[in-house]
Amino acid sequence: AGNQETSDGIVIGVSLPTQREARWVRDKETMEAYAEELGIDLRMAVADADMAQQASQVENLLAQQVDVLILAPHDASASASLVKRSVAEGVPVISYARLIRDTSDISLFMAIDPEEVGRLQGKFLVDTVGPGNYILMAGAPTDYNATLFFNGAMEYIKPMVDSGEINVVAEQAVENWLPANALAIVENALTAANNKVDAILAPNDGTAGGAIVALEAQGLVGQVVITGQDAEVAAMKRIVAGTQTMSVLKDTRILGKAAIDAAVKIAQGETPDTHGSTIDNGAGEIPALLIPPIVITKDNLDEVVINSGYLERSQVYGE
Amino acid sequence: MQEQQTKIVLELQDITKRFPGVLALDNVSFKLRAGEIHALVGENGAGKSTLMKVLSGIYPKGSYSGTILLHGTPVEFSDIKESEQHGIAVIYQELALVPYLTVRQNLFLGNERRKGLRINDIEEYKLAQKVLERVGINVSPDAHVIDLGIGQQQLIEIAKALLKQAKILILDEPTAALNEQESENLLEIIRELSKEGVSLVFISHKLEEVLSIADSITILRDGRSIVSTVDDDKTVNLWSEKNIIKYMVGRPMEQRFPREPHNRGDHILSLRNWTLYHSERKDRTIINNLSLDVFTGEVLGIAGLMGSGRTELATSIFGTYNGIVTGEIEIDGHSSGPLTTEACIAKGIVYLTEDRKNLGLVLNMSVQENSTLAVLGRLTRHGLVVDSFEEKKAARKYCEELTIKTPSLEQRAMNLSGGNQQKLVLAKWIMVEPRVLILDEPTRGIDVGAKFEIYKIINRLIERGMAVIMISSELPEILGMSDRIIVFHEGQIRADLRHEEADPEKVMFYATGGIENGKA
Amino acid sequence: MEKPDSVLLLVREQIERNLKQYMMVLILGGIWLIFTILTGGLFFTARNYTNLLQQTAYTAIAAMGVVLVIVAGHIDLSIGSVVGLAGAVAAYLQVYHGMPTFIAILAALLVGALIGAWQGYWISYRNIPAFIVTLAGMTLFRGILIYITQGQTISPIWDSFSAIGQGYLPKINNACRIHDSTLYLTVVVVFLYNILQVSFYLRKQRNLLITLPGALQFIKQLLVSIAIIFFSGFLILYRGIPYSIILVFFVALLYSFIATKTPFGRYVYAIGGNREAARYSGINIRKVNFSIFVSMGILASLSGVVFTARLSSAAASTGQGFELDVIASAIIGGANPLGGEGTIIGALLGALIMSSINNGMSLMNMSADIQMICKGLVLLIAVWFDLSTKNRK
Amino acid sequence: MEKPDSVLLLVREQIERNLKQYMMVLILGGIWLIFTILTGGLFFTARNYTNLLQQTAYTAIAAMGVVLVIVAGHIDLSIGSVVGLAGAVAAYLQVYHGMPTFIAILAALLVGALIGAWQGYWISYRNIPAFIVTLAGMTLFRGILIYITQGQTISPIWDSFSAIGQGYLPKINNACRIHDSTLYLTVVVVFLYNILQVSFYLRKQRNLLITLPGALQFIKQLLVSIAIIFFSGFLILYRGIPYSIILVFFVALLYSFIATKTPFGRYVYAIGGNREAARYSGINIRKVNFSIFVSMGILASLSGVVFTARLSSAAASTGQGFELDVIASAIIGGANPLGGEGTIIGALLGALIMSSINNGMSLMNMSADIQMICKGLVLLIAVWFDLSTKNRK
Ligand SMILES: Nc1ncnc2c1ncn2[C@@H]1O[C@H](COP(=O)(O)OP(=O)(O)OP(=O)(O)O)[C@@H](O)[C@H]1O
Ligand SMILES: Nc1ncnc2c1ncn2[C@@H]1O[C@H](COP(=O)(O)OP(=O)(O)OP(=O)(O)O)[C@@H](O)[C@H]1O
Ligand SMILES: [Mg+2]
Ligand SMILES: [Mg+2]
Repeated sequence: AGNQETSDGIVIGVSLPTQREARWVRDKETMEAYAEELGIDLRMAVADADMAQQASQVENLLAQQVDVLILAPHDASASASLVKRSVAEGVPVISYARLIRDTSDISLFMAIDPEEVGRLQGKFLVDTVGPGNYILMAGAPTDYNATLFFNGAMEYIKPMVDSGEINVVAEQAVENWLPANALAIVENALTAANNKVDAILAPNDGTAGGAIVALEAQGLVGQVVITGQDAEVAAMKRIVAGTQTMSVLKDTRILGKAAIDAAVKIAQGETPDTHGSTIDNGAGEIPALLIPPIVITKDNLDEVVINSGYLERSQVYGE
Repeated sequence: MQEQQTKIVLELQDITKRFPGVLALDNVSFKLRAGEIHALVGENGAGKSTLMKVLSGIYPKGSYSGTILLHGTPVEFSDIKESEQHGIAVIYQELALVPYLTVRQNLFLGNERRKGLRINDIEEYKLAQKVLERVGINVSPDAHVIDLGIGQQQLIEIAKALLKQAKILILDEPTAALNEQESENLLEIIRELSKEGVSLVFISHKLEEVLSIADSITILRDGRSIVSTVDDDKTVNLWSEKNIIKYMVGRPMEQRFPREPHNRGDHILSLRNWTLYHSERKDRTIINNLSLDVFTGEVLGIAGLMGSGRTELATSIFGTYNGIVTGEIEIDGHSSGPLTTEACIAKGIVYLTEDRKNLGLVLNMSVQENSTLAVLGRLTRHGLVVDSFEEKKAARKYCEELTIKTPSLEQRAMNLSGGNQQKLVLAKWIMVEPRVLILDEPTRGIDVGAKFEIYKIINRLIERGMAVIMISSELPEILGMSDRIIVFHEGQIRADLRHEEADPEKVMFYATGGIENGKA
Repeated sequence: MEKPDSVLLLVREQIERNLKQYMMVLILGGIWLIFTILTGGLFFTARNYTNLLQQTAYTAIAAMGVVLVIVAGHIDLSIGSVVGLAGAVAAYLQVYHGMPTFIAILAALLVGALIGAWQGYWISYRNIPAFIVTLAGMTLFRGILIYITQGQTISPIWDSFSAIGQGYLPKINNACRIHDSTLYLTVVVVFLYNILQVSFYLRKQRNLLITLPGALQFIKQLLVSIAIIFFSGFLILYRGIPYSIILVFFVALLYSFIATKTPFGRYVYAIGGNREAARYSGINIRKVNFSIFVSMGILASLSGVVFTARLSSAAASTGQGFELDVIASAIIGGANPLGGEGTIIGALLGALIMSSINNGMSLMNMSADIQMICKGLVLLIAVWFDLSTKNRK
Repeated sequence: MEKPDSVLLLVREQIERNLKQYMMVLILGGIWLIFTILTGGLFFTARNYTNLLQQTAYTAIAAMGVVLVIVAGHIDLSIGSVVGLAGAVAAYLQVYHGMPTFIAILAALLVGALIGAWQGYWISYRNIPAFIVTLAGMTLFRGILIYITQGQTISPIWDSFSAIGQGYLPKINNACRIHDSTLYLTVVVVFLYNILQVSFYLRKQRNLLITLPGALQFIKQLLVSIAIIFFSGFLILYRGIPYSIILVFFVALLYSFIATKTPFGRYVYAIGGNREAARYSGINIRKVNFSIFVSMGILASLSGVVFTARLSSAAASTGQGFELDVIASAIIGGANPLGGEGTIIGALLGALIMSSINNGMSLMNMSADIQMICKGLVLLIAVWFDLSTKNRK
């Protein structure tokens, strides 16, 4: 943790993409609590899943003379110009949670790699189900991160599709990530496949929830393997109940605190220690601090989610 | 006056126009001679406006059958622009002004004065001022049309048509909304135009005007041309109101105003300290401290010039005035502040607006729905469900009583002729069985036969113990029907005359601001 | 009035007046036919038919509310946020405070009514354009929703709650091979329909109003009865009638009744047709406008309840963009965006057309971008087809 | 005409006619004042003022286009999708095909014009309500956009392109401490403004039209000049005038000219104010409506170009929900949602109010949900305040 004396007067700006998803709310809370603990002046701006709005907010943070900017972009590729502007003003940028591409001005990247999350989902399906009938859903077609998740998963699934082992019953993107849309997609896909479905790739817990409703209606729940991510409370309850097969934990508490620590270091002119690990963002190697995402199943849920303190036992199991 | 054999500039041959369920024009022929003033008369719904809309391209080629000959050559118009290019301009019966635009913008709409790409504002200003003066209206070219009374709007329409410098000018009831003086002014303009060689078609229900100005007359009845002086070689001089009416209605009519002596009854409505403030300039009053008493069993006529505030008085009583109203209103001895429209109707005070199209009717609703709109609450079962049978019966009864010409009760109000629309608004209010009926220009655009019917209805209402307040700019009507006449000038009552005392000179004297000898 | 002509005239009028609805039904039939062919029959199976109805239910409910709003010349952009907020309130009360389903739903409806009253107040008593008030509402209520959920999905709700969105009318005799209770319900509905029609017919005759000739009236009733039996036959063969569809049915009856049979309904049309004329007829415009928005709030929250029940959960993004689907349904169903025209049945058909397009394309497993392109085109063409056959001005 | 009264009347009329705009300016001032206090002065610094303008530019451009659409009684829901698509086309051509900035932008504008023509065709020649056509367009063009981008963000664009959204007018003398070129520009603008006013004034007098008394005319020009100098002073002290603001300025001049000085502009108001009257005046309604949508398409794509330049990239989600901001700006600026009323300057002010609210709250680092709640309320109250002081019917 940072030192009370030296962190005095440091202003850290944070720009988050949305508050509609629980994980970002957690990021926000973690960082705010930790900054208060350290006595750091934290300027937090949260956009509403809108890149233009986020661009304005970054400008407004810069206008507040922050020393370091922690930027979790809504659209990582579209954020290079924000980094450029920020660095031009002498404000170093930490690329948080999503890797900002095509700029070498980033001081540090720290994240859970979205493609890695996708890979975990794809690998899980291929390992547990293997050949069979699959319903593949991607996140919002307008959301670049959705593409990254999906591409990650397809690294495992695509070869088996090509070899004919996997039969894709339906492959559709869920508009706006809305569970209701996922529900309709799965309902219709089940109708089309006459219920002969073995696995569903759901891009996150919300859409998984929608898909499971469709499975329930056909009495297929528990028989079809279904993925997710975000470790939402609702999903944890479903995993306990056996209706959802897996989710992916991205423990943002560690990430949030680490980001503040790194920001303080950078503000004081030091270089945060990444143990030499770097990542290529298209413009060169960037120092990187990567936190591995973890697969959650019924078997490891208690250990990974509850014992680690990510969620309270009562939240998942009730009173 | 023109020679008998002047050449025909325009001829309509065998025009037939059909609407769903209505044969509006049935083989109508019509000839217009160069430089003449040609009156086109007929009952409400006879087809006058429709004929002119065929001529001007509102109903484009293909939607009617028959031929239009202009200077002997057949023409077909597919829109108004085309007929305008042939020198035909029309003032439509339904005012066609854009409320949010200014007077100047309306005057030149579709006919802008240009300088390159842009509008030549200065030239438009100058022309606007000139033409406004010519039609005798004192408004700024920058005033918004929405703020003008209906009469002023009519004059703007006329000015707008004058600016087009047409060779053939059609005026569809241009004087319906004007008072005597303005009408006279307009007739003078028409005579001048005719002298300048413009051919004019003049549609009106005011037969005195027709007789005083027309060179020829064509009469329509039920979509057919009955007679035309152009064919029969009769000269207009030999015509009288009586035989026009005979041709129009199909039977002779002896009397214009069926006035009966009434017995004034009790006090029914009084106003005390009634003051209206201007809707935008709150420091200005339109009517100041007015007092008025209305009695059952009398027709109270209100005379005055346009803009004298009569409409404002009526709307303020009825709760639809847009500015602040103060004062006391006393009904049956109960006195209170200004009432809401709902309360007025509940107490039996109703108001027939002068602007049927914008304030009187929901044009896309049916005749039936319009007629029952104000009494719907009473036509219900258990106060909840509209009793469709009762509704239909009531609608039919009043439509028949007022001889509204419509193919069915389901017809949309927008498809009725102007006069029939007016009757429909009247039907709506008579259905309320009011105790005080305020009529604002009730016979505007109504044919003589129907006027007579309306007067009889007024008499019937009076006999049933109601009071009728009749605001009208037609002096003969005021003088002919009222038991008592008050004369308005600039928001004040200048005179209160009994039927016997009143004559046109007196009324005009007070209406123009004259003050009684000795009191001045 | 004339007698011999008038019967023909009446038939003609009846047909013309209802042409809009008939045309919509034809277009819907066309869409169904095309998708049935394209999906090799899959579209027109009992199972998909049931799915389709359930996918339509919540849109249809809100669309029926927005018809009145649009007819009166307003708009409501806050529907999606209200749907989300009301659903979240119900789920919140049940999941975090253990409230029984009935109470939770009542609370949601109350929230809807309050929201409606709030918006209605600004629109009718403060004369602010509905576009602004409901746009502000859209942001405001979404903000409150995010505040309440903190991004978390609220779940799971009780089975009694989910049943509203996912459940079916129970069978009476479980051993029965077909769905008996739905069958009985159908019989009752067909019976009632015919009774009402005949009694109305006789009452018309007694009142000496023009009626259809007996034979035509009979044919009309027969056709409608067959249609009802045919379509509920699908439900009978599958799992019976979903609760949500019963709800839609009741809302449709109630709102058709309000729109066509009550003074209030008439006033709504009058205000949209000519606000000033309505005012000059003594209609209390403010009260009517206020009530319209309260009704909209209640139906939006009811839609939100069905939505939540269907997903067994509520989330911060629920209902995003939903208002456009709802308004589009009403307008496809013939509501005039400038006010004065529109019908409840039209909105219902419009919602069904919208979800048929979505359902059909999703069955064909089109990719999202192609789906969007097709959806845009189909929407346009359907409305064009509808309007062009009626050659309105 | 009467002389002594009429001058007073004219002054009064001038004030009343412009009251709407004056009121908006006051409200804007109020909002700025409040945020300046709440942010401890941060809001009203040269730097934030520059940011604010840049954050407004693309909304303002589209809002000026939509004013004509709304005035004519239509709506355009496809703006957001068109913004996204046009921006993506430009970025695509540059990033994947190396087209120079000028060509790429021209192509984007062409796409906008074609889209406008497509929508205009359906609306004016096929009589389909704009709501439906542009709702279909919203889905359709978003679908095409996703198809083009395949969910990928297209970047990076060249610096010459980004400059449109991020760059400033260059200095002439780099050593100069203040921004010299902006200063000169300001001087030129103030000079031109005064020249034009005086010449118009003299022309009016020559033609014997009523004019303001000389002293008043002088005061008016003085006040406007001071305002221009004051606000560009901010730009001069920071980095000068951004290119995007120069663009906004030109579009505003052009569209104000079109709206108030050309027959076309007058027709737009006439059609929205009374369609029948417009028809009876011989206006070719179809042609006018068609042109309105072509103009909207072009401005939407111009806005898309600025948008893309600002982010140096184009993505599938660009412009989602943007249409509501744009329409709201126009309506806050006094456009009547039912048509007939609205001004270009109003839309500009409306856009500025919207982005001031966003900017101020973001400076205060409010959390997203609280921001949304406040934004909804502020929007409502601002419009209410505006309307209530004008007590329109
Ligand atoms: N658009 C329309 N649709 C259906 N019927 C119409 C339409 N326009 C006019 N009509 C009918 O055509 C007939 C002739 O109407 P028109 O307006 O020409 O009468 P008019 O002679 O001008 O009467 P008025 O003196 O009342 O103005 C009327 O019966 C009217 O109801
Ligand atoms: N909305 C308004 N805004 C400003 N002035 C108005 C408005 N309405 C009416 N006036 C003015 O109020 C005065 C009286 O109006 P109005 O013409 O209705 O009186 P009237 O005596 O009924 O005359 P008419 O013979 O035209 O019926 C006129 O000077 C008119 O211009
Ligand atoms: Mg007529
Ligand atoms: Mg009057």
